[in-house]
Amino acid sequence: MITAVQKPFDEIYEMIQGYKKILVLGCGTCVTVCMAGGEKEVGVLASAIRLANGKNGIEMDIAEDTIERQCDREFFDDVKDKIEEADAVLSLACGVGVQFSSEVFEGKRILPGLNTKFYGTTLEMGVWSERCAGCGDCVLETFGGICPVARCSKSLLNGPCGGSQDGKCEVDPENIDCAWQLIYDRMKSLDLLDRLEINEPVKDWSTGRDGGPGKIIREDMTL
Amino acid sequence: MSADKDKTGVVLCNCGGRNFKKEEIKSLQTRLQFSSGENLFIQSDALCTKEGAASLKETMSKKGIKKLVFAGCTAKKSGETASFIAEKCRIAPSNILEVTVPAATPEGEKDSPFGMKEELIRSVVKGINKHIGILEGMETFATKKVPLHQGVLVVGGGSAAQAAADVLTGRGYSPILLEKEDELLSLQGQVGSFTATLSTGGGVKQADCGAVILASGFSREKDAWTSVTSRFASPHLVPLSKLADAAAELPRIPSGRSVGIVLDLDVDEGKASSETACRTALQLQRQDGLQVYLFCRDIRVGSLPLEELYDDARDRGVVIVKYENQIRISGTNGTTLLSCTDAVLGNPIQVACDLAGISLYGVAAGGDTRLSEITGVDLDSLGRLQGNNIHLFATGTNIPGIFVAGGCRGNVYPPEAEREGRAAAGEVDLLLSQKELKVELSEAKVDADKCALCLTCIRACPHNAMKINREESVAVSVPEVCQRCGICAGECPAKAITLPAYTDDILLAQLG
Amino acid sequence: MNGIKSGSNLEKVFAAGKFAVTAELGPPKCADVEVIRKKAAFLKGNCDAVNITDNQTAIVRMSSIAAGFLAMQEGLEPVIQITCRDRNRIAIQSDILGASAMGLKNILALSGDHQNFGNHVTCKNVYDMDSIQLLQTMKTMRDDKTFINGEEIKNSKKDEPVEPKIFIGAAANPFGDPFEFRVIRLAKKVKAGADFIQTQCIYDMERFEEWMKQVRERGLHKEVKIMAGLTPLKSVGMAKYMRDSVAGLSVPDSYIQRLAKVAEKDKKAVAAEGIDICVEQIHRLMDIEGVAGIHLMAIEWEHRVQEIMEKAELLPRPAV
Amino acid sequence: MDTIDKIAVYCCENSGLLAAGPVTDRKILDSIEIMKLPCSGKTEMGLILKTLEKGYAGVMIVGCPKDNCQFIRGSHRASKRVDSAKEMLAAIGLDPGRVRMEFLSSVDSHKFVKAVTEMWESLKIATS
Repeated sequence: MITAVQKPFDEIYEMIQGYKKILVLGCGTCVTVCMAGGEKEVGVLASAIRLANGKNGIEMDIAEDTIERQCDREFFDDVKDKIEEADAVLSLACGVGVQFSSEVFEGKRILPGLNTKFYGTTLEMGVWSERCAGCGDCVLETFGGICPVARCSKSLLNGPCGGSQDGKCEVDPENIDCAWQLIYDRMKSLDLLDRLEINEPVKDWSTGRDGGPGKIIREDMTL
Repeated sequence: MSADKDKTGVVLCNCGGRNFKKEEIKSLQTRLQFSSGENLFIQSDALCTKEGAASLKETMSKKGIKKLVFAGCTAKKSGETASFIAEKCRIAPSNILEVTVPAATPEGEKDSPFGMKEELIRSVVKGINKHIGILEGMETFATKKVPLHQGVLVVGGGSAAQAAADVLTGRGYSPILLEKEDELLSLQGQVGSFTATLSTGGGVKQADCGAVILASGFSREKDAWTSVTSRFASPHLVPLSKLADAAAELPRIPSGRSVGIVLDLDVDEGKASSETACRTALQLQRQDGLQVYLFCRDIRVGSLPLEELYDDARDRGVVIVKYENQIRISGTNGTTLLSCTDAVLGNPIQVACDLAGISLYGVAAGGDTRLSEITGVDLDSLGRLQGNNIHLFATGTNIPGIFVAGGCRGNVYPPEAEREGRAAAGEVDLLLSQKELKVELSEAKVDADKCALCLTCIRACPHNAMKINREESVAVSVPEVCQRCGICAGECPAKAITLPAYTDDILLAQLG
Repeated sequence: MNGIKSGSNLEKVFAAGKFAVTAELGPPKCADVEVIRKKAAFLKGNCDAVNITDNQTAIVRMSSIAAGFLAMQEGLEPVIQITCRDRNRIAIQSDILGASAMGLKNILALSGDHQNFGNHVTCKNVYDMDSIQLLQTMKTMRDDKTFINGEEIKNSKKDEPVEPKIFIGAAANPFGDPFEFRVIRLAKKVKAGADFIQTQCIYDMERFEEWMKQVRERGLHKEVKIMAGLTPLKSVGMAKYMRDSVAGLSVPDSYIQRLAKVAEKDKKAVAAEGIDICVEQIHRLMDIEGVAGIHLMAIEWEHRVQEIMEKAELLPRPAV
Repeated sequence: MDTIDKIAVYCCENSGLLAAGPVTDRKILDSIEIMKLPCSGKTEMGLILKTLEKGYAGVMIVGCPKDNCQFIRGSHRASKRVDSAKEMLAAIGLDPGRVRMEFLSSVDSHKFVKAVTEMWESLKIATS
């Protein structure tokens, strides 16, 4: 899923100044799962804004709602009126949702309440970890199912740098596992170590972000 | 979830006219607030009697009352009369709320024991009105009956397991005793209807049961020993269980040999350790030329045979050292040095031994993670089954229908382990002899439209009550497992979960 | 391995079968040529080539190619370090052509320290390729006269194109984890085109010898010139820092005790003791089969290099 | 925003509510609004903030002692929610002391009174 974290309250609060009617709009999919922008967070943030307004003597009308996904047009139908009534929408969706909201409601100010982080997994309750960099040319077969592009701090494709120590990455030994230690251990357990002796050529990055903004067109699926 | 239209009533227990005076009742009556329907005000005598309850039941059905505020009576323990009324009048327990009316008159004025001052009346009215509000916002709960399978699975081959099985057999159950060479592979279902997958001598099979007793003994020996050897470099250490054999191998020298026994290395141990230590010490001390030093933070001899054993050991010359905090163990080629601070005298003590035996029960080490993962039963900080929580003692667990006894929960003293086995069997009997569980359908409810199946509730529930409904792709709470704590509702990031008796609407309405 | 690839002094020292010595020169954090001149003066004549670091520890300094060119003017032979952190394959290949055109003959490929350690932690890193791919790139440019995309190196006129003639270096860390991968990684670097290897600084001689044993088992010492990295210990504090705070470095307690013992008597004598340790290490390294030279990383201690080399009896440097 | 000169005390019915039961001090009772929760783990940050929005002077959550929660980890969860609420209040520029967590057993009536008294004192200092 796409993971995100809420922006600091100060930043959000500054962003919404000057508007009289704000809709805090949550997203019910990825950012609900990673506890950043679901209905609960919408309620908390709306309350916090109201409390701040009370303290600062600011008049502002705060509405709340959450839709299934902010990355699909159809889900906006239920909140169309609310969005149109609002001066600005504080979207608690990932960057995709915020932009797509802007596209659906041209001329409406859509403000981001979250910082979108990465494609990741829930390791345990409250802990999320990056797994994929969306490079557009999956190399997991080569590396025993562990992606060096996403999980090595330097995206090295030919083995660990000198900063791998006790299975940890020197960039942040507390929190980052050395991807190459993981790859080595996995390939060893799969009895595939000889595969790691092959020199990987330079990667074609054009399939991902470096090839320009991505677009997929499935001719067989287009109407 | 919107509240239904069932009427809410108020009943004052007047205990044969002793609680309220006429004018007080009148005063109360006029001040009660009902948002809809006719004002319902019922007073009744002696509600904790069968007759009182029966008459209340009749009035309620006549007036169509399904939810009740009960006020009065400080005579009984809080909630006792309410649950009696709930049972007799067939009200779901969540649908009856109690308001205590404290004694208003100072003690000594016996003639008017409950004469109420205006201030008190106000507070009682406020309490009753608040509870009317809560009940009017609450749905009326139905109940369902869940049959309890009469099978019992007892995991373990030791004395605790055997004791449990014996008790169960004696009470007419046919427990499945899963002994050492057998294995519990998985446990599905919930209290009343577990399905266990077992690997036995006869292959893999499935067994249904209504309850489970985990009495699998002490499983951390290997981990504990690894922990000891990784911490202390001395070559002359053995687990306490192997000390006698190892001491016998020591070549005798004229100046004599000394042997150390260490208890309570990380945590204080129980009677089983005391017994083993004293017995081993006594045995070794009797051997020619062996001097035994027994190190412990505290020795537990709270039973006559243990007391005698301890006295015997001391009489024979075993030196017992009570130490404070941590004991340090270091070693050279020839000896093991045991150093500590004497708990009584406060001075440092150092004893050089030829050999030392470490009791592994007091060593913090990896626990029975496999059984914990299969059953969902929490481990405590030492890796023992059963979380470290007073509400679970002695034999309960965080999973309804699963009980623990003996070594796996840390008690390895045979007489006590057996006692726990019997107690766990008693708990199982108490549960299963009901034949069916009456379950109020007030469990946590999941709004399927909102649920993102993020699994937060499943991870957060302490009782494993939340499951995945795979057909509908939604989380769901199992009513007979759900303890109505609302932790899931507190955690759900989609606000898809509500605890029907405590919805946000109900809570916020009380705030005014 | 018979034909000369770059004609660099370092290459020739190896070709002559001599025990090679390289030192290190960190470019200044400013545009002052004098800094380079001063450091160069200390190193001149005391080693066969000098590494010019490339924004080491991700701290902005004068570019390694520019500093290397200046050092060359002072009479040193530079080994230009290029990291993969700051440049993509276009910039790197362009720099290789440029460096070669300026007469710089040795280039050493590195992954590069992560920017997290430096003074621009908020920057975006590149890592378009890794150090092994960079080695391959250099080898392809030199030996096949093609760029990494397969295109030939061409001269726009009808003249014969001039490919970069470089002696290709790589780094190796015998102390990183996973230890078993370290030799695999060396083998990959050799396969990719490394002509010589400089290792991370060595204090744990036993572990280094173990690594060298693995290197010899694969016959890698015959395919590549391995230079053992050394950093003299200046003080007890530095030794402890290296032991405790630098990932992958284990400084034996015996060294720290030796320095501490001297420090008790005379603080000023600690440096000399550090140099003695370093010299002992050099002698021990020279006895290890497959060690073809040393790489002396005397951090901000360029002025003591001559003393170390004298004590190690490695002067004068061979004229080849 | 209307202000209510009361602390809303959300009580776990297994501990806090029983601790509050025998309290007869009218001054204390009139200064709080006792709310029953099945477990302090039911506490949501949203509920805490909404309570403050209603104008309450403060919110107190009373749960079982941390390691002896009736529902195993309810008190732990509640204490995290309370910490988050405090952080949020600080970010807003409000007194984080307006939210407080207490871990009480069912017999801790005197501690209940003490906690309420202390909270009022700290609220008064913060606003003075």
